[in-house]
Amino acid sequence: MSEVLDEIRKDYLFNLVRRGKRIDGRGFHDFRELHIRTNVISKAEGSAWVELGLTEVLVGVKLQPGEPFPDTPDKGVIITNAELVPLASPMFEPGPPDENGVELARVVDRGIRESGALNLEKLCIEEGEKVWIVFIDVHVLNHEGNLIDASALGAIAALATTRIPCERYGLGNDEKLPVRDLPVSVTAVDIAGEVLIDPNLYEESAASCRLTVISNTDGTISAMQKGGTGGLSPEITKKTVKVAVECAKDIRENILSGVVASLEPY
Amino acid sequence: MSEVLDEIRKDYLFNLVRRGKRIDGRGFHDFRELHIRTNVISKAEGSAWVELGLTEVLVGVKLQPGEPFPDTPDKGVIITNAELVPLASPMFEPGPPDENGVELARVVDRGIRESGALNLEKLCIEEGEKVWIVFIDVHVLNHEGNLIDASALGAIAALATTRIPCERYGLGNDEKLPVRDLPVSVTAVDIAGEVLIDPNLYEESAASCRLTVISNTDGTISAMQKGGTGGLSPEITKKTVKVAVECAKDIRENILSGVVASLEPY
Amino acid sequence: MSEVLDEIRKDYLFNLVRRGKRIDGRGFHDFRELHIRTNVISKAEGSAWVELGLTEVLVGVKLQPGEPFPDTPDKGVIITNAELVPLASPMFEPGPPDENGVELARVVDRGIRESGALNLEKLCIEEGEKVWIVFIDVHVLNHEGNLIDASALGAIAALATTRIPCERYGLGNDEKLPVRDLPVSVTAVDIAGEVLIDPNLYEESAASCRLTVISNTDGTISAMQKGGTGGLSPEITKKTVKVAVECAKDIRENILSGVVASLEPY
Amino acid sequence: MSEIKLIREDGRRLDGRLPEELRPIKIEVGVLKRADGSCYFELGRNKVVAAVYGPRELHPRHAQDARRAAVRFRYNMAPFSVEERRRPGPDRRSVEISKVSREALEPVIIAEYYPRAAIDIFVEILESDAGTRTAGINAASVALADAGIPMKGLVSAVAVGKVDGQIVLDLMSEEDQYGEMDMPVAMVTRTNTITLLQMDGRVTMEEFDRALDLAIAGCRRIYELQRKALIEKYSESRAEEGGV
Amino acid sequence: MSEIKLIREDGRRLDGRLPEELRPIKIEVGVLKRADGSCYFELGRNKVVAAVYGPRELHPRHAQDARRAAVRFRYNMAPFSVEERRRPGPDRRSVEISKVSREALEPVIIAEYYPRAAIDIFVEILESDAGTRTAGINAASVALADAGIPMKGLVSAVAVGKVDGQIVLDLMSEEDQYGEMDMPVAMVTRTNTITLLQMDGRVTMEEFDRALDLAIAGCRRIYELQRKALIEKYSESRAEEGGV
Amino acid sequence: MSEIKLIREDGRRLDGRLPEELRPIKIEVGVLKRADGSCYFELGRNKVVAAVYGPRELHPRHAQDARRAAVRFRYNMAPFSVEERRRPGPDRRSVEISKVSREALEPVIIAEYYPRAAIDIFVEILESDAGTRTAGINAASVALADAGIPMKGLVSAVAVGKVDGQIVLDLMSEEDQYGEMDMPVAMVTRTNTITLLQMDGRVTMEEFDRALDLAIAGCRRIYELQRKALIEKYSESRAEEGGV
Repeated sequence: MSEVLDEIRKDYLFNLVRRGKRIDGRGFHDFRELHIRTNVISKAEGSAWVELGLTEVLVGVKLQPGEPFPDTPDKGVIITNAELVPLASPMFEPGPPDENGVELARVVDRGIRESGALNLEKLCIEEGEKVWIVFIDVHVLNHEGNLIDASALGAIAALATTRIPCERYGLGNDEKLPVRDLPVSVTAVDIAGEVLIDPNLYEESAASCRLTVISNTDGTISAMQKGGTGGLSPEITKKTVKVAVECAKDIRENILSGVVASLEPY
Repeated sequence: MSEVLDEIRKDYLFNLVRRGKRIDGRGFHDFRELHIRTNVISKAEGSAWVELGLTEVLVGVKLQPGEPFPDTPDKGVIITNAELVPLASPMFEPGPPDENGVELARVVDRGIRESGALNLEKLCIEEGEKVWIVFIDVHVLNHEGNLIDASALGAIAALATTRIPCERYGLGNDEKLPVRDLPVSVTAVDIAGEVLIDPNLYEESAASCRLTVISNTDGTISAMQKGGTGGLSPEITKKTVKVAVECAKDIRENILSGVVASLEPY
Repeated sequence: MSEVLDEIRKDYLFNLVRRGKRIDGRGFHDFRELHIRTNVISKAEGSAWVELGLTEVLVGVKLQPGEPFPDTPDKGVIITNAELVPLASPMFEPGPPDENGVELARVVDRGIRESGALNLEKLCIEEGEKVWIVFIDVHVLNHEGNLIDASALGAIAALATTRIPCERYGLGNDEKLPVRDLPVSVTAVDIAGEVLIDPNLYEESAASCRLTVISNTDGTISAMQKGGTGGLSPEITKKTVKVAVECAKDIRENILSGVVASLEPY
Repeated sequence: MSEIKLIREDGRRLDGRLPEELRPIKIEVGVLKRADGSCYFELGRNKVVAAVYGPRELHPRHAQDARRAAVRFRYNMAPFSVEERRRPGPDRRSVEISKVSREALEPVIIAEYYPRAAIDIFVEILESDAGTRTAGINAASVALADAGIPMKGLVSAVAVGKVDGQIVLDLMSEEDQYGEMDMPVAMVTRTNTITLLQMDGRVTMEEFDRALDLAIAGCRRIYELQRKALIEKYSESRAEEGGV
Repeated sequence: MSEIKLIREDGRRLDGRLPEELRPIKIEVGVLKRADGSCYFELGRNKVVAAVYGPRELHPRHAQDARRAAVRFRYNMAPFSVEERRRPGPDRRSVEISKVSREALEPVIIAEYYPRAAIDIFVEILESDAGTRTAGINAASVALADAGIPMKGLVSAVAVGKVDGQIVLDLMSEEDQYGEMDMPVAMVTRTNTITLLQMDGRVTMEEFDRALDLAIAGCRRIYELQRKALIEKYSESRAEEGGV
Repeated sequence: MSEIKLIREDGRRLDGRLPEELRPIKIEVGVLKRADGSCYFELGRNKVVAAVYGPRELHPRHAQDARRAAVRFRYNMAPFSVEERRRPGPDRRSVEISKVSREALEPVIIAEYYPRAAIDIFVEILESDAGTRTAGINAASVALADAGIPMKGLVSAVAVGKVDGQIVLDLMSEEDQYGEMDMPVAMVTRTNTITLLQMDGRVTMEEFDRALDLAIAGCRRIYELQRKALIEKYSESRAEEGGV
């Protein structure tokens, strides 16, 4: 890799930011253009194809009956997996998920799980014996930065449009998956002391670290993750949280609400 | 590897073929000398040691009771595996089967399975609960070309001489495995427009592709596989099929019949 | 690695031995200073932290109910594992146990198993259904030579101070693990025709092979293992066995007896 | 012969197709921006996407071939692409498909132009409904062209089969499952060369000959669609470049 | 909110601690002789040991970075460190912890001094009782100093949480399991920089701010203990060297 | 002591052998044409085949030893070689056997002649009936000679054991399973050196001494058979070369 070019590009980005600009013309707290199409895979119980700028992620949800965990005999199970398939970027290699794939899956998983978005009690079929296993599979198709937000948005959009395949397993009529909140993941980087939301690939590479904040309809936060080899001041951290919660509200109301018909009461 | 030598050898082979000859003096449609010894491994329920020219393959068959597949609750299960152990060739490496080992196992498997040679209904012990699992293990000992035919011949010879170990599992007296056909795999390469049957290692390396045709007693075909980085014309393909069915008949009548006592009625 | 330095160091060691000395001043048949602390890990049912000179090994014992082996339906199961974690030596690499880790685990296992130290019949909960699975996990912390003896000592010390967690599994009151012998592993190297007990890392590297002898309270031997790329004369072999049994007696009486309160009758 | 009727009384198949009819096909070129070339391909309900990277550096070095680029092919099914959720990672089926698919494409790739390099082809099956390996080869062939890899021709692929005793083109899921024979074929139309041929089932020699002829005809039709998609893309981009 | 009461009527926690109190901490420097640096760290019942090797040669060569040393971090739990025996080898949790822990330490390591080299940090969890990742980072930070790796400051880490509606410092096992929020934080006290921040649970923005402030205060206290342990070790060794 | 009687009233064993008698042995040299050296070895019902490749290039390069050839040994059981079908691939037992077998052969291999190279020894167990590791070492030793690898002597191996209180040579399956002790030994007869020694069971020191002496005597007898097989092969080939 050309490290000289890297440096030049980085300086350019920093100088832009100091003049109040981003490389693609967005405001500091703007997301790239965001499109979400749901029910794109008919073999999946739920699916969402997310385009976030040039980043593309396909999330599929599959359900099948299985055993509950011993310590939660009356609750459904969420299993989240992310594949950074080599089709999506020259940096990805074939093989089992590396630390980046594992982190992506676990952050998406925590956002769904900790928000309580999915009513797991309603996914119990027979206490201690049989519950619905919800597989959330993140399939990255084109990596142009900020995979976490694209994947997390895909996950909640897919879940909120998932039907439980009761009929296939002789368990009555198909039902809507009981989703009762729309957690939204918002990731930012700190460049030149500014909080830049939804970094693209260039910004992601130039910044030394990122912070992801996943927040809910009521403004509470249910998951956070700092990534990258740099550090953040307490002030920037707190500021990022505030901006992220605002942005999440915006996306929830302007994008997700158009995709998701209705939610369960909490 | 010496690529110059490779080229010279290849030219030599092509010139030979143009003059109607093969490097080891065989006719275009002749197999190498073929010996099959069965019941060579007393710990196995069936076994066959195949020598095809210098190529040597040992196939063992083991049976044990196990669960049927959910969609075929009244049928036995065939599991075919091939190990290209590094003892057999300087090109083989230790480790789990690579694509060549996987392809070998799957072609051998399809030949047995699709021909209906094995009466799987008769391998049901208790519907939905317990059936015989038939393990076909191909162990290559010396690779001098055309492993597919040697392995497939070993598999059917071993199966046709296999006893079901009913006694060991308290299921009555041992029985003959219900084999009702003798599919024969015949592989050919196209060199200089001629169909060369049973290529040895030199011919295999010189040819850009091979075609395997597995055919049955009634002359029908039950499996085919093209391999290699080249292509075949439709004419050569059709011709190969015809020659392969003829050769299969010959081997079935002159070699396999001497090894296998009798078949089940179809 | 500096092979010249290796040679010089080796010569030095050999010359020392010829003058009746060892590099750290010990007698030929002396162990390094040995400390064993038990019950150091409260989450484990048994544990022992062994310091043998600078070599440090932590052994933990965990018990849980599980299925017996089909051929021993009324006996508990021992599973021994050793991790040569990269923290312990610059020579160790992350990943599943390599041949050294496997050998270590298996020799420790054989010493326990073959000596009959553990009364496996008493670990049966319900014949054919449920028995105690005894996990012995060897965790090497600092490798300064003779891991086998340190690990084997840790294993027997941990086992002899292990409680069966009956209460946690609703199987009555916790009990002492039925240990009825104290097998002691003693490893020696042959340097310049002398039997050197408990080789440190330098001696281990300089010697071409080692011999481990595990012996019991009654003076019988229950496991042996030669390791390394060299050979031993029959005379040295027999002499080593004799010395090892003596040393084992000494360690059993002077070290282990202080750690272990009492044994089951055999 | 299966108990399920796969050909209706009017001679049409369960989805209304005639025996020699293909399912609807949709081809989009250049859909993924990171890849050097890419293609989205739909065949009935099958949805596949292919990406090509390369020629690029090949690691590890000792795997490099001084005479030509190494062509690598990875066929991978998304976990949600099938009825029963699939565990991620390669299985024996996908290893075999990757091998034969690569061997279906290698005959047209002029790998000698790029010694020591790698040409990587990745096919992701997003939804599966019988025919994914041929759909993947079709997509990969277009993606190779989109990546500017020098080729002797496009590779086109389709499966033929035998259902209710009849030879039919482009098996759908039920026909694959209950039919008597399945035979995926790939062809280079320009050179009339077969580069993939697999079969399982049970057919006579005569049936095989007819099936092969039908497959070749099917590949030709797909070839025309591949060409059309590429021409459209190129004229589009030329228009874009020239325009404004 | 959980049904189990985690804060007693007297305002103390199940183990008698005040909300802003740390568990007992024990730090020993240089405990493992093979490693270039090492540290044994106890936090309540958590027992962890960290070792540092390097700068040393990095294999394979193509993984070397011409500009700086590669920092590698491996978090590993001993099979007997937890209630239910753990299968050896990495799982997804330990892979993520290894990543975020490395990223918590990299900001202080001056890796540019050792181009092409590797700095390896190994953390073994010998006994676990909530807080192993922060204990591991604390141990690793001291072990790096003990190994003489040039650093911009020590990294100190602690978790904060919310239990029975209250923000508390340094969660123990029951609080982690039944509490409403868990947030591990690592800081470089010298530069006031946060280098690890993870959270799961459910809190308002105001609660988050308070929790972060408490974490920072906790890290400062741990930093003092780390410094003290290192100073003691150095004066000891200086005494040893100078003495006799 | 086991309940099953392993020594009959006439002092003979279950298969009619005397305590110090070997099972029938069959040795064939040079059976596999691709390998540089090979040997088929039968010991009673045990059937093993060994192949040697090398000296040959060793990959990866950083594994090369500038002073000597690396000797590698792989012991592998065919899935059908045992009563219960064995899953392919190495398990812990075969990893240990591969290690001790390699260490049994390394003392005689003059690896210094081939710095940086690899000498690969592969042993396949085709049928197993107690004694496969010693059979494998015997086969490998002959295969090394057949490959022309310079050696200081042949390695010969056999197990001894204690059954019904008696020390016996060359344990068969039932004796291995129900006996009181099993001790595989390998020797270089020419130099009177023990290169493999493992034991499990329970014996006194005196019994051990006797067992070792018996093993040495057994190895000597096997050594004679190995020599004979090699001499026959060489005279044959010389005859072939000189003949006609």
